[in-house]
Amino acid sequence: MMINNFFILLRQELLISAIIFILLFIKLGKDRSNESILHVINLLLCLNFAAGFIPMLEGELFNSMFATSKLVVLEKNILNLTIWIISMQSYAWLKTHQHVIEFYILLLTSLLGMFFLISSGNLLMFYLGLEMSTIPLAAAANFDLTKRQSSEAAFKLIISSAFSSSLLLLGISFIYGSTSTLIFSEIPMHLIYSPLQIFAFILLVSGFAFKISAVPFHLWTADVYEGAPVAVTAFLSVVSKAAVLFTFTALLYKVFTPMASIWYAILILLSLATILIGNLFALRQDNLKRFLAFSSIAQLGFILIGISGSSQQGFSSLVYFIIIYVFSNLAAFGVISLVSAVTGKENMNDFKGFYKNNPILSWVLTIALFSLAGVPPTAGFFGKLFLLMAGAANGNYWIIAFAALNMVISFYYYLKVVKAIFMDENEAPMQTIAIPTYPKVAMLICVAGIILTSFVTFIYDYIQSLSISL
Amino acid sequence: MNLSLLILVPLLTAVAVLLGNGLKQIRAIAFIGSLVQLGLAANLLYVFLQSKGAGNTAPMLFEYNASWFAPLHINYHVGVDGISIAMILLTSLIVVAGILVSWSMEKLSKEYFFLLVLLSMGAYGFFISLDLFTLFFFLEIAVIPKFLLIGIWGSGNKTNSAMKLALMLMAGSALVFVGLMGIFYNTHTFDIMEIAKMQIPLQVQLFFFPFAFLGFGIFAALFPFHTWVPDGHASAPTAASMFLAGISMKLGGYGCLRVATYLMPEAAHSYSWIIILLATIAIIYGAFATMMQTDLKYINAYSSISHCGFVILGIGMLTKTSINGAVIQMVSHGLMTALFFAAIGMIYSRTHTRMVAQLGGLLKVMPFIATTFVIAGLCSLGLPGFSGFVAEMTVFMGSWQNADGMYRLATIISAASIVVTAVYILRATGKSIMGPIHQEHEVLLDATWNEKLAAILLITGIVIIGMAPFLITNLIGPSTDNLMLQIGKAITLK
Amino acid sequence: MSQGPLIPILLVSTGLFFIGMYGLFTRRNMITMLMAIELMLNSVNINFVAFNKYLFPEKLNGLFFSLFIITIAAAEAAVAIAIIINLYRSHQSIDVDDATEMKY
Amino acid sequence: MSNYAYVLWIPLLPLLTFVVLGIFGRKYFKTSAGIIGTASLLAAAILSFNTAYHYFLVDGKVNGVFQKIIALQYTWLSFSPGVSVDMGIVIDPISVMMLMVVTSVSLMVHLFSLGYMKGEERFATYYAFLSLFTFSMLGLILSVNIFQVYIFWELVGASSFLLIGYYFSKPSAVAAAKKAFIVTRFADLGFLMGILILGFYGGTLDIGLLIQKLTSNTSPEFINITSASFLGASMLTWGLTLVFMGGAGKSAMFPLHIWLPDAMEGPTPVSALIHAATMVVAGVYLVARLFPIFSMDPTSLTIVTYVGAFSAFLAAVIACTQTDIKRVLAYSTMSQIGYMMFALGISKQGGEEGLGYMASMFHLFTHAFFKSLLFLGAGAVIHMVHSNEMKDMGGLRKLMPITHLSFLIACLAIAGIPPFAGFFSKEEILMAAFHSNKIIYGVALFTAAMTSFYMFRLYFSIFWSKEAAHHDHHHGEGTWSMKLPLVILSICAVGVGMIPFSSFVTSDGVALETHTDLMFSLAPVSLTIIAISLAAYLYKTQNQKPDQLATAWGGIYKAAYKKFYIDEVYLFITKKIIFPFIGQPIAWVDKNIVDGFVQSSATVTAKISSSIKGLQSGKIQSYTLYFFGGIIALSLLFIYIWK
Repeated sequence: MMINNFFILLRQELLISAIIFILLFIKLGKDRSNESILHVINLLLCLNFAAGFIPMLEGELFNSMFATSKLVVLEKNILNLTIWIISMQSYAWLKTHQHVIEFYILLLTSLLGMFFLISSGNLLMFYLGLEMSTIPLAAAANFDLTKRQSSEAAFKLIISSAFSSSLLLLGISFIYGSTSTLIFSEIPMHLIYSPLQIFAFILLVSGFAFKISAVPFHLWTADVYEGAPVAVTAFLSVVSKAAVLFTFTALLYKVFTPMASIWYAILILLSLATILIGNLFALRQDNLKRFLAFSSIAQLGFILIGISGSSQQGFSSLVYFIIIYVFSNLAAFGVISLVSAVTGKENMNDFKGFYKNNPILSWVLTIALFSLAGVPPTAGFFGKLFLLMAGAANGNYWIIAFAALNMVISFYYYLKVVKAIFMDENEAPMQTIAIPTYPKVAMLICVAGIILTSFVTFIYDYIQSLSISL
Repeated sequence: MNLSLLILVPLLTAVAVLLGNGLKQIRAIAFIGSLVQLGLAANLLYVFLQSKGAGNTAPMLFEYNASWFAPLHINYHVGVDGISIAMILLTSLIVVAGILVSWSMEKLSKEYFFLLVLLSMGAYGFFISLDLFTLFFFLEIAVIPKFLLIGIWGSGNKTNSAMKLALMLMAGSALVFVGLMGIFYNTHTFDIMEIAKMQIPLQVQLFFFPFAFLGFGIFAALFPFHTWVPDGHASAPTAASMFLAGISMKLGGYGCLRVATYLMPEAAHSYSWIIILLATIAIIYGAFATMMQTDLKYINAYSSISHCGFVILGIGMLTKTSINGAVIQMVSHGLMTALFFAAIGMIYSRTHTRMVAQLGGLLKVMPFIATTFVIAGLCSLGLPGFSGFVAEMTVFMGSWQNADGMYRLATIISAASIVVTAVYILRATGKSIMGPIHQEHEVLLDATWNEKLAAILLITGIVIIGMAPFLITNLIGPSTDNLMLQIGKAITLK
Repeated sequence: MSQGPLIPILLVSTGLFFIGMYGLFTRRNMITMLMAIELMLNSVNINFVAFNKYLFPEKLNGLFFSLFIITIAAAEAAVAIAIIINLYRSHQSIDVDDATEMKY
Repeated sequence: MSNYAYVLWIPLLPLLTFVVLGIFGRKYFKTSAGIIGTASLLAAAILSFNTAYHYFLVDGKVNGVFQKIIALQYTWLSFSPGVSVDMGIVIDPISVMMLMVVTSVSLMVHLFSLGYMKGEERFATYYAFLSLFTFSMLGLILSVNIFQVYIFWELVGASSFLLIGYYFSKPSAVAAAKKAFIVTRFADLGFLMGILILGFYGGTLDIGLLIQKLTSNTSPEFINITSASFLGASMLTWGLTLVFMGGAGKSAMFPLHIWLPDAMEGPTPVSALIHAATMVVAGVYLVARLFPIFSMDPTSLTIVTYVGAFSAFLAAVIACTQTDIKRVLAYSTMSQIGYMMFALGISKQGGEEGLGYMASMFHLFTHAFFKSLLFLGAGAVIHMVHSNEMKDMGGLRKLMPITHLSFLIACLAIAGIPPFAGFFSKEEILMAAFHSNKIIYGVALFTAAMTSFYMFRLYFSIFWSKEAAHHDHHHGEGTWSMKLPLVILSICAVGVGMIPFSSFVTSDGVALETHTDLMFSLAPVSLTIIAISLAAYLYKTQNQKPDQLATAWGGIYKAAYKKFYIDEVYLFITKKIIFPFIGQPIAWVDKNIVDGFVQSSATVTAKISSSIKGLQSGKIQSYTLYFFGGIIALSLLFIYIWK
């Protein structure tokens, strides 16, 4: 009983590890062309994503170290989809790269870590998942082995993440010391407003804030995003952020309920700072990856507002927004990675008059940006507004007003890109870029997601029904 | 009749436009689509009047209500009353005319027509929505196309104007959103009709009314948030200016009426003096600012500020007549200003200048266009027989019924603007249409069939309202009565 | 059970932690920064062990946790050093101030 | 009582003509437009005379009182219960009288224009505009509703704008048209305000009801409107005075008269129609229409009186000095209208007291004929000489005998020599003035003398004076279509005075017994004769006397010649005050402050963002430092401050 239960509940994790092993074996065998390898990998990832739809039961393992539920499964599926899209998008870049398999192994390992992170029921498991998801990423960030910036980014990532995790650990140790337990379900009953616990909690929060890059713990983000290969940047900005957010929210709602008044205030403060700083920095960026880094920081501010709202609606709007955010952000990164893989250009000025030769890419990028900006009919509109609605539930309308007005600022810089693409004159616009099949499929999925998510209403209803169980 | 067609048809048209290729095909598709819309609107009017005639006194007709995001109480709820039908007719007319005047749009014609149609879809959706969220959704849909239309096909300092317009409108909708949130969390529904039945606490209203009203006010060029109007209109391509002034600015007025005033009447009543103050300033200030302009498009844009002031004034006065007037003024100004921009566009496309000083005596070489221009001008200065007169007089009458001394003063000042209007309209006409002609303009040709058709369409609308205003008052009268029930409650409450 | 020496031990660990942090902030050499981080991690280890021994001796959560920390610290160090080496290849230096290309 | 609904056709016919000619004229009726217009107007004229016949002679009178018949009425635009704009047709003495005047004069002008405007490029457009004007004027006359009056009032103004600006490529014409429209628009603003006030307190816009409600001392409306006061004057006074302001604008009363002389830029027949006979008397008609209400409020009536009298006098003085014949005529028009105005002003409602009212209407009636005759004559002269200036004329009596004769008749008529039409009407006015107000009487008398002086100055310097400078007489005196109207109108100018006007048109519809008493008419007539002979002495033959006289009068002459600098004052106010001190500042504010705020908000944001860029220093250690700082801040906040 225990055994097959084990196999069922851990199915997604096992699948990922299986893929990793397959890759290792491929590596052991005689070396094949990148194309064939990529075909196999994309197929595997697609299957992995498809497998996620097979219904599975809820339950706990390793005396509540590992817990899974429908919601967790959904979250993991979202991540599966994401990694599949990313891998398809980075086709153009990986085709010529000499360490394809290693790259995938790193990414998948980190994904595995995230899975454990999401379904962790114990601070120890949580810590393990966190580190397991971070360390490989640092290595992956360095994957443009010859580029100075790439290794600088990797260095910044590893150092700052190590620093943050040490602070996180300090927090955990204090919690352990003051509550005698590491198990999530037991912590709440030991929580009292003792300064030590508050301090520990703040340390914990800072650890999360670092991962999801909330101001003032965000400073690594831009540099790493800029330096790392686009695929890794996409992974950082979408997958790891999503995973950590899921965990963070679950932790806040389930474990730290007694401290609600405090974390509520903290979230508000962080979100205000994050939105403002993120916008102000995004305003003046020229490198598109860096620009997207700051824009994603600003996005995070909205997410925090959403989380700060009433629990159930907050959580569902979060998950909903993440789905949309995945599509929108990946669509943008897809175009940029393709362009930078082919031409090596990542600057806004290079995109002037982009529409002339690349109408399709331009539209994809535009739609993605509009979705990020939250303009109807793209789904981003709904995602963002639902977050704000969730935040408004507590009646703090001034913050909503602040956020809404900041949307205008963010609007400005998104439109700046659109302006560059469509309106600015450029005597030497970028040449026409051929779109390989895999990226094409990826973009198709993303655009379809952006357009349709809001009109296929059962998605939201489903999330809502799940998050009730929270 | 199924109202969703009003959204569906533009949508399909847009898709068809994307599929079509070659200017000829695309414009044909767009034109047919717009004609179908016009037909729908006409049919809507017909069935509406029929069922009204049959004694149907429901506040909203042809309602359709489907759940969209059930957990958030967001529904797709549509329905029309006289006011929205007037707006829909206006929209459909202007859409047809707009597509006609951009008949020979060579540059990126596919995208151009696509965006035009998308814009019209937003307008239709906005006017038929009875669910605040849906309404807001369509309101914002209508913003982006404007940005692209101005930025890509515009003239002059286009990108800056486009950016300014988009950002200011976005700021407006941000304010609106806050207002909606306030309404939602105090009534737990987005349904306008539901909310109208409920009683939002006065404190809440007082807090959120400014958000909603200012938000929509920015769309309606409320002073001092009007600065997007001149640049936006001036830089936009002809059809875009027509849509912008003819349709989009009406979104604001309609929102002020339907959402802010209708749902929060007490607040509207207690804030009315501010509204009226701003409106009066807008009217007289806009008029004088217009007097100083030298670019035809700027002249019309500033005069739009002044004219839309009448809409706000009518709403702020909160009497049945004045609100009637506000609605009529919306329709009238829509048609009139669209006609004006069309004429200016025709002139510009021939003379390649919009500077009054560089024009003259056009009546000699292009009598049709010149006549169109003069008619638009006369309508704008409120000559009887044209819609402008009816609208303005109704507003004055209604405002005058508001016996408070300050309001009287406001009315008088606003009425005084008709003199200033006469001054700037006649200056523009006298310099550009009359007077000696520049010899390089001697060879220019008169309007082509499509331009003529567009102009005639709009003129017909203007003249019908101007000659037989009872038609439109009968159409919107019952609906304004409904509004007044709500507002009357509020005023008696105080 | 007595928690007599707990406070002094915690003081020590805290001291260790901040020494590590100070090192991280001030040192220019990347390897040294890495070592500083190791210091911080180890101070946390001390915390865990001490809590476990003096507060909740009946279970071994703390001990296990510290074991895991050690392992992961090792992994972290491995990757970090690999990165630093790679960085040295491109920068010809492991001075942290040379790795400030991307800013603003 | 027969049904007068067919009267609807009288305005409708010109409207149809306008629509047809306006839309298809340029293409299809380039030459036949004139015939069409004239024909339809002829029909209208016949109809209106038929109406007059029926009303005055057959069945208008019910036991000795002319009834006010509402022939037609339907709601056009309803504002609120009770208050609505109705379109309708009222048949009462003055409206029928005006019907006759307008249609016949308009018909004459149509006829005259056939020859005068021949070969014009926009011939059809011209006739379209003429018909439009006629339609609007007729609509104005027949209004049952004060707002209907306003509507047609505006339309009349617009069509006058179009006609004045007919020669649109002539800047002066365009300027004149603009001036006319804007000045009258300004006056109309007052009219509108007046309507709003009266409508609000009267609770209706229907003229009949309004009169009914506001003329009984006991009705609540009347008590409200008289008790409510603003700046010391009762609302009734305000309302009426503002309405009169509108009238003054259209009728070119001082100080709103400045547009009339310039309006002469239009084609001369147009001046004959609009700026002599019909539109300019609309103001008088308006006051007459609301006279019962006016009669309830002495203050406003006094205003009417003095404005009228002063305008009459001022215009006469200016007319003596002008050299452009059309301008002379224009000022004489203004002066005559002043006559009518103060006649109304000094009148009372009903009975013997209502003499002034009747006299004023009578003068309006007669004046229409001889003044249009004068203009048409002048038109014929200008058509021949191709100039408006007296100095280019002289000795034309041989060249154009018919014109000469008709012009002479007209001059005698306006001068008030019996038995010409002007004599009778002017006589009544003077009589009324004499009985009510001696000062006014004096002014009127003096003005009458001056009138005859400048009219004959005009007459002599056109037809006598120097020998005929030999112009090209290619088309002699013009076609029959130009001569015929002159003849007809001269007959009228002689004849219409004989009509027992007082038995038809009076303030209360009851016939009024009037008697011309020789003793009384001795003074004015003798004065007139003296004036005429003076004019003859000065201008009959070419000589230096006028110039000497002019120099002798010096300043006054110059001032009068410069129209007392009133135009300059207006120019100063608009160009030197409104534009630079209101317009430009507002434009500046809008550009730099309102819009500047928007722009600067963007730049400020950009500045902030660039000023904080140091945060992202690229140094990993400072990042970690900020990180730690964040933790410290939060901890302090939540452990010590928050609690």
